[in-house]
Amino acid sequence: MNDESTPRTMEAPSAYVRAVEERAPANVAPAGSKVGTFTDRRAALAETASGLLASRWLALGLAAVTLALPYLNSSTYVIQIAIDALIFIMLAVGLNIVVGYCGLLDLGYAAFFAIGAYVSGLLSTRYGWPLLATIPVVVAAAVIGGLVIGGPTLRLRSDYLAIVTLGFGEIIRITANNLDFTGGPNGLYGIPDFGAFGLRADVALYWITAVIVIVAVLFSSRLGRGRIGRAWRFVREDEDAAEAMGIHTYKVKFAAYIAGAIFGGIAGVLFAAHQTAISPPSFNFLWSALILMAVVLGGMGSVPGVVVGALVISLLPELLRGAENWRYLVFGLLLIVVMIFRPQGLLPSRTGEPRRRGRQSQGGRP
Amino acid sequence: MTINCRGTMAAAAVVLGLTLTACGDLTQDGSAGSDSGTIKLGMLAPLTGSSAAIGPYMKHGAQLAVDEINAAGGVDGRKLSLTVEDEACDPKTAAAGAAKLVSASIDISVGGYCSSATLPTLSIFGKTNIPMLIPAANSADLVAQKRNNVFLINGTGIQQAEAAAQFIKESGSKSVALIDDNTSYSADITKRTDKNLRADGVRVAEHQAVTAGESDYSGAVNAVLKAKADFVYWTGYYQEGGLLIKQLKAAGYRGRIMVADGSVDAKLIQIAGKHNAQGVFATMTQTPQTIPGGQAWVAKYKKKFGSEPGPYSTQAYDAVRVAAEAVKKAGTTDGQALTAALEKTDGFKIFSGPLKFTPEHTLSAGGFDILVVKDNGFVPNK
Amino acid sequence: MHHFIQLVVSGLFVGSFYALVALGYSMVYGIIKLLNFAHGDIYMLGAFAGFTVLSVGAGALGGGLIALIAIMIAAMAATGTFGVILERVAYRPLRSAPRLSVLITAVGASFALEYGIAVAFGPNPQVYQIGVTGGTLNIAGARITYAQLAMMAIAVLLMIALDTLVRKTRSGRAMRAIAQDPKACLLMGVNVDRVIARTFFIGSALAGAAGVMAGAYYGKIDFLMGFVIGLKAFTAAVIGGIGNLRGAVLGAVVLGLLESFAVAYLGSEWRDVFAFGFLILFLTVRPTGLLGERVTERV
Amino acid sequence: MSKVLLDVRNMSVSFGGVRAVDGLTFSVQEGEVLSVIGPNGAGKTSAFNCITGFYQPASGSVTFNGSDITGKRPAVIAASGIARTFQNLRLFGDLTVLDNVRAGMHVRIKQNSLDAMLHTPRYWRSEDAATDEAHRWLDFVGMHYDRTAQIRNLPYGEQRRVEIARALAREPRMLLLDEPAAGLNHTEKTQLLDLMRRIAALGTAVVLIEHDMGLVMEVSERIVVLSYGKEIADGPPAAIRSNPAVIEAYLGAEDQEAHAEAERIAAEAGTDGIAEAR
Repeated sequence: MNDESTPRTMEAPSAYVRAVEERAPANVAPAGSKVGTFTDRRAALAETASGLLASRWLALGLAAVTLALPYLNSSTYVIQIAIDALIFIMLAVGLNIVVGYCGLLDLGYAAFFAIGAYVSGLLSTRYGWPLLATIPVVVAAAVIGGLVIGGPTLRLRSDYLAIVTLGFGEIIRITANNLDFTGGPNGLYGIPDFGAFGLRADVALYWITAVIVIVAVLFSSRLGRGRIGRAWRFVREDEDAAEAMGIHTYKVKFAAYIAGAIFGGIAGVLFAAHQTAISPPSFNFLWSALILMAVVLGGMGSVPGVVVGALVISLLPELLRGAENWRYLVFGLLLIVVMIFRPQGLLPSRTGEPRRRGRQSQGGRP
Repeated sequence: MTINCRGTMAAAAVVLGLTLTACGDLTQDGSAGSDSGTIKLGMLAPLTGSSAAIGPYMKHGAQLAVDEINAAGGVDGRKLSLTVEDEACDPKTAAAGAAKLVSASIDISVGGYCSSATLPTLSIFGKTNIPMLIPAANSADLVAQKRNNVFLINGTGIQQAEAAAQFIKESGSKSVALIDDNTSYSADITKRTDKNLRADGVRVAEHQAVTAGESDYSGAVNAVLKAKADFVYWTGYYQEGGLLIKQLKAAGYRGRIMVADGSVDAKLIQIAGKHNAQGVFATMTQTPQTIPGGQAWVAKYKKKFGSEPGPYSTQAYDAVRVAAEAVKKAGTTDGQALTAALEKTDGFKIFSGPLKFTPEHTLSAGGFDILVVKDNGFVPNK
Repeated sequence: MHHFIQLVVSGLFVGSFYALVALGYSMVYGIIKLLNFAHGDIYMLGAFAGFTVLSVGAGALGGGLIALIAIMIAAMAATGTFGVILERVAYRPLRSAPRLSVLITAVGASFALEYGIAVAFGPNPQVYQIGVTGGTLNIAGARITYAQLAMMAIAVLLMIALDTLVRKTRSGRAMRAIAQDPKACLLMGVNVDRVIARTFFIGSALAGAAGVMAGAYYGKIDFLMGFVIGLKAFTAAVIGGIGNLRGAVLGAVVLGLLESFAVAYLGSEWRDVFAFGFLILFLTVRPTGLLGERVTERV
Repeated sequence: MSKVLLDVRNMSVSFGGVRAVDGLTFSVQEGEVLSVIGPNGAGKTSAFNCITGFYQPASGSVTFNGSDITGKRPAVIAASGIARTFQNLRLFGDLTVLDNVRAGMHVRIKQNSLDAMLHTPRYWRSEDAATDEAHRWLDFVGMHYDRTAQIRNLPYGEQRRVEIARALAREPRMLLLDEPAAGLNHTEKTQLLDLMRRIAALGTAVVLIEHDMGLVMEVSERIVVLSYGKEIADGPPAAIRSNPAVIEAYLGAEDQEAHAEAERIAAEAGTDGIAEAR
């Protein structure tokens, strides 16, 4: 990802800043005074709940449970659906960068998932590459895909993007279906995994997937809090104001789109390794819509929320095997209801300030 | 290295919505053949999704065979049991279903409907060496990996394509148009038919692929007319097949039309319109309705489930019987022994004829008939 | 040569379906800048509404064109009403919300409609028991059936009616005014809510009419039939210049013709790739569409 | 006096036939406090939008600090040292006060995506520096409320202050304030006056659009008067007060009303006057 424009240094306070410090008025606001906040109790409660979920201890605990799962239950079925769920989490946090952080509606996210799965599948089955070695190529392919589709459309108004990405998703799926090279409608099969390392193959894959996904969740959450993440939120909130602050909104949107593409592509590699056989129907619009559902339900822009949303969306059908049409009907109604009554999702992102580390504040607030 | 379950941590995992059943071995795949106790059969069938209608046909067919065998005392005194999981014609759902069956320690798989959904299950069953007798899915890709636990009970695209090419050649066609719906099953048949026809010196003037689920096929129809084809072979499903026949006739096409087994359904005639569908041919695996003496079986099925058998009822029924026969021969449910027994099977009677597997584990005898539409249904040709 | 004309005829025929759906898309977009994602599914709903009427009153209506028009009017009333309800329930509460929220709601509405119908009627396709039959006409070697001609005539009549409505009547003027400046309209005493509801009614009714026509002509309907045509109609609306009604019709005809030729020269399986690829290319080169004005985003 | 910072030459922009800005020429000196006044719809905000890149001027040139910025992207113009506020507040409503101010520092925060993902020392350094600086700017503007609160929950006057703090955090050479006193009470206006003087003392040029003549006359070193998109007067407050052309422009109000309405509708931009015309 390339951030916009060369940042000027902030290390040495400029003459400007010094001048400010000298002239700063003595009557500084009482730090943290709660005057003027009108948050009602319900919102405060929700914030506490999501605060709890966002706390690093709970995150660490969940990561530990995730890694320990094979010791708790290593049946083929549990490992199978746990890997499914992990891959879905990765997709959801990736889409969250695009939709949640940056506010761009992407309805063809499965396209990047497909690109990842097909590129790694092709290289490993046709050319005998080890799966791990395909990842850089997958990342490159996802970036190229993002450039091709984002380039023209990110300049346009936001709702064009929604439908163009949808079209793009269909283009990728249909192309994979039509070409002999990609195995046509049957797709590719016999895709290898990353290696067993003396373990049962599916357990080894589980641990590899778990590590990658945990790192991905961590990275996406940290990206959201850093400089680029703030820029994404500025663009989401008000593009004009962001521009007026010197933020090149087109490049920032591009960065979000490409970041999302990379997450999707890597998730595709994991999916190919997991399924061993991939075919076009796995990458249809329904799939893109389900990922979006996870993001919206969990809370756009909130990583803990999106993870919970992804778990619900991916595990619910397993628990309710056999109620497919009802499930989608409920999903559709839920999207409307959530948007009208709780647009921030189940676990909305916290608005609080991040904690500090490193040197303590010097001046400013007493 | 077997690790014990710990109650407290187990409780944490419930958060993930997983049911805890057993603590397996993390380093090896468990595949324990046995020579006593219940013989567990597992089946993946489409109970939801676009092909949801087929699931019950397969399930009932298999259940009928299980009940018959159990009523006759089982296999060497061992009873059969059948577990059915949904595959939804979706690869991910199918893989999860297969894993669920493996975790339920089934001995033999007798399911598999959509080819693209069955492909990812091969490695899951393969790891634990569970023999697969696939009753419906019939893409050549299923046996292309040469996994020795995979057997196809349904006639393959290869055989259907042979039967189709044979009939087209005998019909004296000068110029053939092949149309598929771009799904694996359908595209496989047209590709092979194309190859066979060319080998026989019949001219294939047009090869079209349409998108399933749409309404307007004028593009394909125009192409057929432009190519002046006198024989159209459609290998997709009845929904699109009906429309295609209707639009071909409306556009003035007067040649012959043939459809593959996916289109053999009374709804094809409804959608195409009765007058348009008359005389349309079909390639179809032998069904009880078309086999002499099959009526008794149909009556049995109807009595038990209160409905007519449908596509793949017989194949599912046969898959169970073949499985039971293999256990009987092998004397155990060990995967290797079962595979060996299946490969040696010769002359066991199933609906499509005496059973013998080719080295690729497909049926050696084709079992495809040519049917023709007469009034509101399909009847054997001639 | 006659093959060429044949392709033109097919393109025009498909284009007239696209046009009826694209009009509703464009109307709603023009007036409240909402991309009504569920619009394609209202087309599907129209087909099922007609199907229901047909199953209930099959005996009374008989067959033929008159029955078809009666069914069409019933279905148009049903889908129009549904469009109004959809706007009232799902979109109006979010009129001042961020655009993303409304788009997601529209996706949700699309899902709910599709699978609601799947639950109600079953996932398998339904067969329309009415059909328009008749002979074939020959124009310079190209065939066109009377059924096709009838369908195209109905489509053109509906479009002319709409054009007159928007250009000549009071409520049409109100629609155009709201598209210009909703705040000013509110101040001038225009009942904005009512006009928006009316827009939804008309747009949805047109889609419903197209749904019935598709059911009657093709004979088969299913719950996902609106998905692709919704995308195509949007593409057509963008090509013509979204928000511009004559543009929507022009875009639909252009798209129908392009597809017809693409199928002939690239093969049916590449049609959708071609259409969506063209959309992306078109947005790059001329995002305002053939007849569109400069797009300014209201902030 | 000193160096010319901003030089606008013959700038025009029109909407649907209405010339919102018509051959406008004026300049801003370094460190100067300049007011732009004129009747409603005289083209003040349109001129601001042209200078900051939100509108493309149809003709003319804008030079800032010696380089041509005509028709450049708003972000590029902002990065070259021009910050602005908006007539109707344009804050990032869902974000905290501090985050809003950090937006102004965005281009100066030395940190890349890798730093953010790995939480390198550089990340913490830059984040802490940004936070400290944000607090200092908020102190500077006298923002007295909870700085970790969502900005949309703050009273209007405080939001105004935060918007100015955000613009200042851009460390601009020139700050454009679009009607900063609108909606403020008397005490707040006095504080604003003080704030603008302190901003000017930092060496930042301040260009002010304002209707409150008392404030304008008090703070400005120079005043530019617009009418019908054209400059009709330019000079120190005392001269402007007695300029007959200015009095004429303000008194001949009947025509102006119509003109204002026409521009407003043509710009199609609600009350704010910024349409995304890019």
